[in-house]
Amino acid sequence: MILAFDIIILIFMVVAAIIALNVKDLLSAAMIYGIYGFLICLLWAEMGAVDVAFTEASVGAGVSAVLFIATVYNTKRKSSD
Amino acid sequence: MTDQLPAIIVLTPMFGAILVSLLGNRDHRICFPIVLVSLLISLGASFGAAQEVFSTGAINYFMGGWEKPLGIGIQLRIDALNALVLLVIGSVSILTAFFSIRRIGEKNTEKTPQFYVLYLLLCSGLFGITIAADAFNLFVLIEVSSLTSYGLVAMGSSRRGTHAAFNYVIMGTVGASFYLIGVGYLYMKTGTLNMMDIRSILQSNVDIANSNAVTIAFLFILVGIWIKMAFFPLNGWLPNAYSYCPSSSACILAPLMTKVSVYVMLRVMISVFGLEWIFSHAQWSELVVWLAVIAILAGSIFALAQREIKKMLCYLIVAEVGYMVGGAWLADAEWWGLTGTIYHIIADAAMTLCLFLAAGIFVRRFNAVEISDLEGLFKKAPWTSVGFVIGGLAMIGVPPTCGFYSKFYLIRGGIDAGHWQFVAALLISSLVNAVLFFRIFEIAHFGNKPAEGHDHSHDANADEAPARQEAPLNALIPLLVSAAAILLIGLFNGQIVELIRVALEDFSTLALNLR
Amino acid sequence: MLSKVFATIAVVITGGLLLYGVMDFPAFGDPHSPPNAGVKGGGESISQYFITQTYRDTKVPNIVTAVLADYRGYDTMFETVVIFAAGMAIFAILRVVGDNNDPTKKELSSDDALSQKGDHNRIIIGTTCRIIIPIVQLFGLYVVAHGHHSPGGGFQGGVLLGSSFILLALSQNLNAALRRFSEKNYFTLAATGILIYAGFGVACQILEKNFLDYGVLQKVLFTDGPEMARSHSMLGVEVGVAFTVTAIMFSIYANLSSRGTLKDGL
Amino acid sequence: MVEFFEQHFNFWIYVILMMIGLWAVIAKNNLIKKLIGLSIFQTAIILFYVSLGVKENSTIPILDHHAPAAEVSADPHHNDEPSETGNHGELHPKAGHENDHHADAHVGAHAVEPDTMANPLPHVLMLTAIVVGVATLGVALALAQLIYKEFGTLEENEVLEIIKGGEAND
Repeated sequence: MILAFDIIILIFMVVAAIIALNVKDLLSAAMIYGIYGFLICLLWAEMGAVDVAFTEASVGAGVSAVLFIATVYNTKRKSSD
Repeated sequence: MTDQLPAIIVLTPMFGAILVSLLGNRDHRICFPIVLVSLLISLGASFGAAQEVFSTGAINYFMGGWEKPLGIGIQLRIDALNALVLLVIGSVSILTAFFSIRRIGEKNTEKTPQFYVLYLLLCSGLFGITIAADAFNLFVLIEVSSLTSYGLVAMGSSRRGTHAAFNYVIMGTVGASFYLIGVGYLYMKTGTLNMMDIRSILQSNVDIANSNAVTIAFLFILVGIWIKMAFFPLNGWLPNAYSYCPSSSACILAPLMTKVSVYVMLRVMISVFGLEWIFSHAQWSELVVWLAVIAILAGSIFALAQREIKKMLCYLIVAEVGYMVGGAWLADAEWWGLTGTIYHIIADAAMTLCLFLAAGIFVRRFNAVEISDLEGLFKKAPWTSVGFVIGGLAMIGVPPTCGFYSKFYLIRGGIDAGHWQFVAALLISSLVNAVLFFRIFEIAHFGNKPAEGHDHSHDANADEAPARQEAPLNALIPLLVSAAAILLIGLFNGQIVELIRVALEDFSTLALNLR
Repeated sequence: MLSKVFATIAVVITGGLLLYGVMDFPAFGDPHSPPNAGVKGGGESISQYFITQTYRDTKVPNIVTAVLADYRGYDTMFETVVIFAAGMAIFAILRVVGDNNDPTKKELSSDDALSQKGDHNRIIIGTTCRIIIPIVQLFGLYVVAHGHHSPGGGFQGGVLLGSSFILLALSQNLNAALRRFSEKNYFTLAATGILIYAGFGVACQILEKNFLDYGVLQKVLFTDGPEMARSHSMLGVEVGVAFTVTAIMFSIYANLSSRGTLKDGL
Repeated sequence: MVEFFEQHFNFWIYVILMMIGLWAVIAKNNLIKKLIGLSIFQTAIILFYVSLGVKENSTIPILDHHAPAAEVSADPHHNDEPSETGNHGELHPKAGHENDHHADAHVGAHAVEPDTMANPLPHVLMLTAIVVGVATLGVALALAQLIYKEFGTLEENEVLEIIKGGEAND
């Protein structure tokens, strides 16, 4: 575990979370959520939780983002907030 | 064979669900027998387990045989407290299964197998929650029952139901996550997930028991469970979710979900933290009784304001949850409040089942959604009315029914503990229930419209014609059985309370000072 | 606006309480904190038991897999059940059953730039995916089978396999994926997965041990010693998990992308 | 205070992420945004759990069962550790005891020092939680699509207005 690496990813994660929630375009929000998932997966690999990282990479960054995109595509892309 | 009972209770409904999903699509008629058989096996196993527990003591079951050191595997435990809850779950689920036959046949026929799969998995989850003795396993099973209940609630066709189900998903997930946070804090301080293990560490190690983290853990677990059981300020999801979902879903969810959540709260209070710890560390326990008082009053007042039968019943559930939370937190010297709460779990399951079955019949048979639609019900369907009246009387708390006795024990606890506001709230709530139900009885007997006198001549010469509107047998029998259960639970309250006292005595060696 | 004020208050209170609890925690990364080393006066530390004894008990080097599939196998079974229930719930909620004449035809609004139909059959995407999908599937199978020795296992492999079908549906269209993996098939596969998992458990019960006590299966699996029986059973169980997860991941995508009609898709 | 902040940096970030997620769940108007918030809330909890199991200078919880015995115990960091804490000393006899069980060639590799490996239990728990999370997300997204189909919007205030309008018409 490298502390600097840890802190940098954590700060990136907070930034990604805030952006994902504040973007008005839902497709972008879903993509940024995918980025968030990938960052958290990196963090876990770095913390020694390889299995969790693997799952998060496939579930959080992969399938979840695809499900969000599928829903956004089938509904509306613009959000009021 | 008897040592395998805990596994059989939980797993049979799950196997039933798999069978239904494999075979059900080909022929829908095969679904119901599978459901019935698997639930009957579970109920039978629960009976066997209960007998075993009351004759020889608690049954411990270690999944995968990982027994030592404690906590490496997952423990299941049936003791006197949850044996009673198991029986309640088994009986309610079988009765509701009968009720659900026709309904699914009429609408959404294509989704019948999916309904039963979710139904059985819900039962499996509830059984599992009841006998789990591992804090994280409890979370997984809460999620099993929650996810299936989201599906069951959303199966209805009304627009408002969809929105209610969405809110339910959000609230339910937040509640489960709060529980998970609490378990995490507890794990951080104790290093184990097994409930018995946590308990013994909290008892033996004063430093840990006094730490902020454990208090916070308790708070978050409690709030998480309160969200699940719709305790008053957190009840936003319940009324809409239960009143706009299909009747058969409402009949399984309303009696069981909140009661099992109350049971989980008791389990966490009694055998994870220990009552001793709670009432010496949580100075805010008085506050919880006040919250319960507010919940009871708010539930009753909201119920008065409703025009729809099911919504009114939903707000009554909110009030009943207030009873149970308040009773558990009374902390009177002889634990009558706690006894009343456990008795009320059983009694309220029967009462809620009875009333929701009746409401389901009203919707299905008479298309009666609002209270004013019930006009002339007593003549049209005398047997349905019998069930409904017994349910209503139990809700009010008229003596031979179980509703009276649970209130009696709760009030006794309130008086012992000196919480007069709780006693007053119980009495006011009874009064409100009396107003509510006698209003309905009046409408059902005399009708409420000014045109009633005009219609009366029709009724007089067509006396037997409305009699044909009696509910179908598959709905009527569960209703009458649950009504009979209300009376029986009331008549045998002495024996049941005796069992509950025995159950509490089990924990008394460590934390309770009964007598 | 009011809801935002309320939310801010609620969230600040929650966060404050959580931090108040954190103040008691041992420092981050402390190897002797209670989760890592147990508490004084308590029993043996669970985590240390897992690290030191897992290989002796199960002959599986990946401790996470061993704990997941054996020590806490009951949790994992119900986790699979959760996935299965989610698939069923989504079917119950969204699926438009019967031969409908598609009343949910999309309204192509101006901001729906995504829904340009022509995108799907582009030659580059099609060709790339045709090459990549078998590799993804092969990797998924490897992850399932090699979960004992390296990171991975039933969930990860199942999600990979499921996402290979999702990729097929994305690169061509949903029907192409459904031709290979129809609705009936994936629900059967999902149920079979749980049946395999629970079957291993019940087999142990038949041999008069507790549910999921794989050690006793050595009589059936002809392994030398209960440890290898555990190891092999874990593989079987992971395969069951992978079945269910593969099937349900694809079914969730198929239903969500086509609004429950299982036509067109994205 | 600074020390507290430094030592619990991960926990601070977990609380912040949790607050962001929960705030979005309560306050955001768009249903998809609520769900993104919910997912962030759940990952924050997972971050908390994984942080519980981290040990300094530890490796991943997979035993290197093909490695020669010397490699694991040759790590110089651990030679001076038993003197640091009393709790530690108790573990050595157990590790030695385990050696007796195994007379095979890789014996050193599994007589592993617990402090050299991350705690596997939180990882196992969180695998479960991640999967539960995606299952919930799927159900919630299906409901969101159904709401869009029936109300034509994903904004909560508009949905509530339509419901209120429908009630007034009754």
